[in-house]
Amino acid sequence: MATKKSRLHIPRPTARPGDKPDFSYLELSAAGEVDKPSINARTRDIEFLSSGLVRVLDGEHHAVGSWNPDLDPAKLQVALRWMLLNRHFDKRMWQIQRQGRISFYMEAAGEEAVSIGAAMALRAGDMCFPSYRNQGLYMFRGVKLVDMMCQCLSNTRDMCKGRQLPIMYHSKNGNVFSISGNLATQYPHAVGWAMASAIKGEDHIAASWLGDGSTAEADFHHALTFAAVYQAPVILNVVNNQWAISTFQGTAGGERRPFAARGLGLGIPGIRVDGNDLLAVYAVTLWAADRARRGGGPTLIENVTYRGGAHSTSDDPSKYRPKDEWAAFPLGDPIERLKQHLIVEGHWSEKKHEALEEELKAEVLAAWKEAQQYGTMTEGPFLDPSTMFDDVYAETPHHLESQRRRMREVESGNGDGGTS
Amino acid sequence: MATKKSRLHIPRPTARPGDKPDFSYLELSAAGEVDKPSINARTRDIEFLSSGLVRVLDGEHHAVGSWNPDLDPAKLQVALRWMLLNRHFDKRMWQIQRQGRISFYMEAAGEEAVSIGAAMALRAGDMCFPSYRNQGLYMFRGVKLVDMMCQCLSNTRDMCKGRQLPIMYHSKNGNVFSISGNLATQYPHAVGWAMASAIKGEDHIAASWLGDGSTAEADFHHALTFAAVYQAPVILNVVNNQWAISTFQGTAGGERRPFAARGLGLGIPGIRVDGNDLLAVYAVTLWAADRARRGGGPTLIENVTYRGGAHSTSDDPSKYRPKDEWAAFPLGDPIERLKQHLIVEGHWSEKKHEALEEELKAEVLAAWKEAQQYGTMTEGPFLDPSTMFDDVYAETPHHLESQRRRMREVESGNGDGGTS
Amino acid sequence: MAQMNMIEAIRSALDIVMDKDPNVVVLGEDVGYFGGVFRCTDGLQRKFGEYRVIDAPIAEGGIIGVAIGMGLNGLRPVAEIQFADYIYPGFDQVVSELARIRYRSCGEFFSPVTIRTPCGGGIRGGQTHSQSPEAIFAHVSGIKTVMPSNPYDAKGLLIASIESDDPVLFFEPKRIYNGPFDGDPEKPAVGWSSHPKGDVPEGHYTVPLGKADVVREGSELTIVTYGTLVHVAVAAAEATGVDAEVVDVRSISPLDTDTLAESVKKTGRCMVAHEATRFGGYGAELAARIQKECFWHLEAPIGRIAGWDTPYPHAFEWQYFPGKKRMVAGIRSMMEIE
Amino acid sequence: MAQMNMIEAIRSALDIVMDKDPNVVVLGEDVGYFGGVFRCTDGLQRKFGEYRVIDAPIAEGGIIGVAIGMGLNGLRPVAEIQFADYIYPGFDQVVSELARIRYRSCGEFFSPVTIRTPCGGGIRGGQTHSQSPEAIFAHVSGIKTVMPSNPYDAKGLLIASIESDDPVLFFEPKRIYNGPFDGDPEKPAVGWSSHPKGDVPEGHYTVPLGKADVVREGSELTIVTYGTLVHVAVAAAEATGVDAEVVDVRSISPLDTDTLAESVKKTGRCMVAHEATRFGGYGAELAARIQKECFWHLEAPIGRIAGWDTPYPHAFEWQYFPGKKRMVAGIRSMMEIE
Ligand SMILES: Cc1ncc(C[n+]2csc(CCOP(=O)(O)OP(=O)(O)O)c2C)c(N)n1
Ligand SMILES: Cc1ncc(C[n+]2csc(CCOP(=O)(O)OP(=O)(O)O)c2C)c(N)n1
Ligand SMILES: [Mg+2]
Ligand SMILES: [Mg+2]
Repeated sequence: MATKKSRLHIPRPTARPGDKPDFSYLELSAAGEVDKPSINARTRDIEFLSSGLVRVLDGEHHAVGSWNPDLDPAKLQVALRWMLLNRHFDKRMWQIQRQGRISFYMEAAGEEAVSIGAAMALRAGDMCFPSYRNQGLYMFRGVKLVDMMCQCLSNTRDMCKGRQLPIMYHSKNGNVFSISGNLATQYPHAVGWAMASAIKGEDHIAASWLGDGSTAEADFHHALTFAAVYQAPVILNVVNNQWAISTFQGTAGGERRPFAARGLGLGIPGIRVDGNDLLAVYAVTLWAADRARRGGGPTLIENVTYRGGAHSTSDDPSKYRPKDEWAAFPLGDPIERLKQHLIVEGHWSEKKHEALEEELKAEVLAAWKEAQQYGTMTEGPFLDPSTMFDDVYAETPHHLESQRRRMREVESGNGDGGTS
Repeated sequence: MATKKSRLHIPRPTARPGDKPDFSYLELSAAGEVDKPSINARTRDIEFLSSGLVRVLDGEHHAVGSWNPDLDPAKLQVALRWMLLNRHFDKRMWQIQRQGRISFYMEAAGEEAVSIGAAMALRAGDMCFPSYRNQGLYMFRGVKLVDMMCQCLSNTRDMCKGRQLPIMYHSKNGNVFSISGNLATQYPHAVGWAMASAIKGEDHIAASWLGDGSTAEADFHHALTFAAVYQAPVILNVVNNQWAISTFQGTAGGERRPFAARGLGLGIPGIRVDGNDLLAVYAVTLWAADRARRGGGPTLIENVTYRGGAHSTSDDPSKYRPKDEWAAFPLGDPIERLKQHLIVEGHWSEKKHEALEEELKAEVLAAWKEAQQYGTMTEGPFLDPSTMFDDVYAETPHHLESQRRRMREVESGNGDGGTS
Repeated sequence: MAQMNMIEAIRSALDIVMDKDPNVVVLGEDVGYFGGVFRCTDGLQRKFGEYRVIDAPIAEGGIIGVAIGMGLNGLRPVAEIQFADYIYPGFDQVVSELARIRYRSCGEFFSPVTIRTPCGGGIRGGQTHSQSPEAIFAHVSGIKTVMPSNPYDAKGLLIASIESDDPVLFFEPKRIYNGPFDGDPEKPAVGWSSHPKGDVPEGHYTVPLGKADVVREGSELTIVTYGTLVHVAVAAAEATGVDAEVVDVRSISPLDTDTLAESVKKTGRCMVAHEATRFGGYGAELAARIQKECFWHLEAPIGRIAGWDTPYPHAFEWQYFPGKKRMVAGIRSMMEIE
Repeated sequence: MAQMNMIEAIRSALDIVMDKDPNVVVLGEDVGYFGGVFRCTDGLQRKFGEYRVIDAPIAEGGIIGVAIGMGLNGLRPVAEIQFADYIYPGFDQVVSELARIRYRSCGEFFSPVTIRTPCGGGIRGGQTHSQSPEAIFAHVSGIKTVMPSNPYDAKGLLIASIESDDPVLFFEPKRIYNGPFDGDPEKPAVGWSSHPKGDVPEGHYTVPLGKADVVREGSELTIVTYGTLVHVAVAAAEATGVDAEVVDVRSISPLDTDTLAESVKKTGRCMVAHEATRFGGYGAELAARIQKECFWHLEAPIGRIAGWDTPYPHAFEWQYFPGKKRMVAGIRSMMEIE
């Protein structure tokens, strides 16, 4: 280096279209290799959690090591079911978008364990602040498929009353916040929510998720700072699926240290977890939740995973990454891995799996049929557009009532077009 | 912790007015204790620099250890002179503000080594992006005292033509950027400037400074992220003077890990330095500058110091911290320490020091006398207010020329008051 | 009734609402132990504790973002931004989140945050302690924007803002914290005790959001303004002898168009005044709306008097500020139009 | 001359300026290897290298802040913000820095950054891919704000913006990237090849900042608008048979008041139209200014047609968007006023 001159470093992914996928940059640990510390451990003594990779499922599909949550097989079957449902829901919705029957969609293919594993470890009273790839959270927390579909259709049963792009769900009952189009904004909300919980003396915690790319946004920093300062009972998840849109995780600063290490400088412990290992995601979330609930403060969890699909239906990933990258991803497919685990442990079979897949496909299809009854993009019943003036404020003010009237006039071919 | 419930942690300084100052929270190293690594060292191998405290001057005022820059005594005398000038300039300007002859002032008392030590280690072609407490940089880089005073007076020689609050200097010739009223905004500028330098293949680097409190701002995060991603040749200084306004460094997240550790999660090496030890500040800056110039990328330097004075002339620190806290600060006064060092090494004396102080006071006074000739707040000559329409754009557009005319009419008692 | 300046009125509002509703929390830079750089929260932390009056890190985006999260969990946060000039780092959280949450979730989620922030010049603060950015918030649907011109309104409007389930941007014209200011910097400062609106009830009351106030009746010209300039307008009206009606907008958004239109229909002339930069300022909305509503009654074009279209220049504050001199000249010239 | 759509015109502008001036650099999210989500920078990285076309982290505040620093060091950065809706996290760097550096340093320092960003709706993008925030930038002195309505202007204005030593906010109405749009969503899409302004010189030329353009001459009514709505206005004028003059503002700030005033003085009637929310929108400035300049010529109040004062609702885009139906009704009603 001594004779080198300063030059701009340009982060480049290891492989672009036409190249052989290359995940050599990913530092892996063996299953069971990373120790599980007590939730009372001092942050400085558990820095190793941010560089290792917490994994429970080993190459032979056994659950090993101190992080093994020893979950009941029945529970794991339920987890598998949720992940599969997430997968099939996405597949169907993707298809539906491709047929032009919804305007937009985003799938979570390959990342299902991130949502489902965490959802299983949290309590119903804990509040989730998801990103747009956490649809699994809504499902797990009781939002019906048909309601999610109706949202995507902007039909008469749409929870968003036609106001939002598809996939921007919300669930007050399920304690899952409303998806925002602006990246990372939900992170400080989670911290504030958690602070309020602590202020009120309640023991609910909050959890949030954002992508590797989104860590560059200001709100990531705000959330970490406030969480550290007030020791807010919050779990901050980074979902490192290796890609933002066309830029890889190195463009967000992931080349030198894992995202899990981002909070260390503030004293926030970080855990790097195999995001495709449902058992591991469950175990680290539970650990962080216990710690938060007992006054231990925030934890940053980096879920190492891979975005199996396109960024969204507007995206064509073959333009910027090798087509076969997902297949080469060393952490595999979370669904396949849990399935194999259950099979080797004798709690599942290919046959049962196939049956389940058929069942879920049917469930999704039935939901889709039902959803369309509430209206599609082209066929009624349609939502009344004049509802667009509701909920701007708690009570609709005069000027919006007047605009509503004038919009109705326009629709009926009268009036002045809303000139004012 | 096991039975504790989640509660909000409220950071509290160790002492408030009436309490005995208590700096037990400050982790100190002995002079010479922290090793100086090669600039080619890998970031992960030099994490110790972010938790230790690089110090050169020991309790007996000797320069010791591997960081000792072995500076020529003549150079150190010059350094002492600059720091003293900074101190006396501030004292006079403070007084002047108290007499109501300028509207506002901010002093750097106790932090002079931060600016002067760094300025000595940088090259003239390197660009500085200071905070409002780095007036030492402007002095060192050739801005005349009289020009700084004229800025504070908003008089006919004011470099800011009356547009800016006192102390918001700039110096194109000296390569010191214009001070902003908005905290932290200069940090990404420094990174961008440094990136441009690398893009152009030049070996100038950039350096910036901000306060402990300001690290909470988004721009701190932006700067670190971009600096890490592109390995920009930049030195990012945090001046941890223990206090923002009424809040202490813990409110900015400094309770658990030093600010020097904030970049580690991005792979940016951090150095925690005794900010009141000019030799140490010089040495770490030179190390970081060499590293940046040779392609090693950014360094985050935490200067541990103490804000000896009030936040600004609008502030009364006795409301929120013990009056005698500065005196109890374990890292002392940077001027006193360098002076003693030179004395014990036989290159200085109390007498010389006194003479120098008298000389500098006289220099400041003479500058003040001269400055007033260009106008004061109450006595002319005055700046022409109609220059306020200049420099909004490269060329003054029509509407501003028209406003200028109408403002002149108002001044002369004519026109419509600028009604439009 | 008590004599209060605007700082005391604001503090009293906070005190009362916090007493009444344990969910009200205050957060911001220096608001806790110290009581705020303008002292608006002085004593509140001692009274309500560190969980309810919270010293925040210096990150306006973080303060607003975290306040939103608190509001989502049932609290009623009042966030202080130390100077309106420093609200920009939090702009995204205001526009993309605070203003949108109720709408996008169809009312399932909402966060009733009130953001208080001192605005305006006239205190020799230079360009980064003097701005009046109300126009950019007025343009954002889903939030309400308020600016009081006196202690009575300040307290009543602030209580109404905090108690409202809508997010409110509450701008406090710092030039008149301690007393009304008629726009003539040469005159000695006066306190609120000499002003009728310095009489402030000690207890709970509200001034409704969305209502303007006719602070001076007149028949020849309507001056529509708000904040500090209300006092300048009144003084200028008096100085000219023109029988001007002065309307204090108070509620920037939603706007009380009826009160404005009624006045201008009566007087036939209208001058709009504010401290912020004119181009694209809030005065444009006022003028655009009034010309539409009152077109057939207008005897002269609506005039705007505002800050010049430059940054706020420190030393030329009184040339920049639309003070008494400019207002008087403006009124006279408007009355000459036939 | 070549046929170009607006994306190609923008790309051509960048290509030419980068060829001419080695200091021009492009940065933004996905602009490099991929060429931008709207393809505006496609091929530029391959041609000019990774040092001049830079994929940035997802941090709009960082992109703008860093671009400013590059500009201070002699580069001429063109920053892309992926959607105008995402510019808010960078708002502080625009208002407090980019717009102020020249002023506060009396011209010693300046940073000639151009910020390009796609704005507007009509592409089913929902509320966070549809906003038109030009009004809030118009209000900020020290920056220039531009919005072209066709490929010819887009290229000429973009070259002028990049070559200008002033910072420019360059809004690209994404609805008309691929073809003009007359505001009737039922009609099949048309490309720019059928439009005269789709003829674009291949080489270097500029369209001056600060100049409006009369795109349709008429004598009975002036429609003042910009961006996508220029085409809606022309179509609506044609549909009504009203002899309307359509003025394309192009330069939001500084505004070419003369061209506007001249037209309205001639026609006596004026309608202002934009896509953004009406309240506090840029149309308010246009209306306020025009009523002042043309008061004695106005035969009817100036009308504003704009997006309703709500967030942009995904499914009701065509009820929200001030399309042909609304514009036609507006023109008719304005012509009825006597
Ligand atoms: C503030 C903001 N900037 C930019 C965008 C556009 N955008 C949407 S998703 C995305 C990539 C995000 O990547 P990452 O955070 O890694 O999440 P992932 O999609 O991989 O789950 C971008 C740039 C946005 N929605 N919001
Ligand atoms: C964006 C912004 N927010 C708030 C302020 C008000 N303010 C000025 S200085 C200051 C404290 C800064 O503390 P620190 O960063 O530690 O710097 P120090 O004064 O100690 O050098 C505050 C809150 C500001 N100038 N800009
Ligand atoms: Mg990602
Ligand atoms: Mg400090």
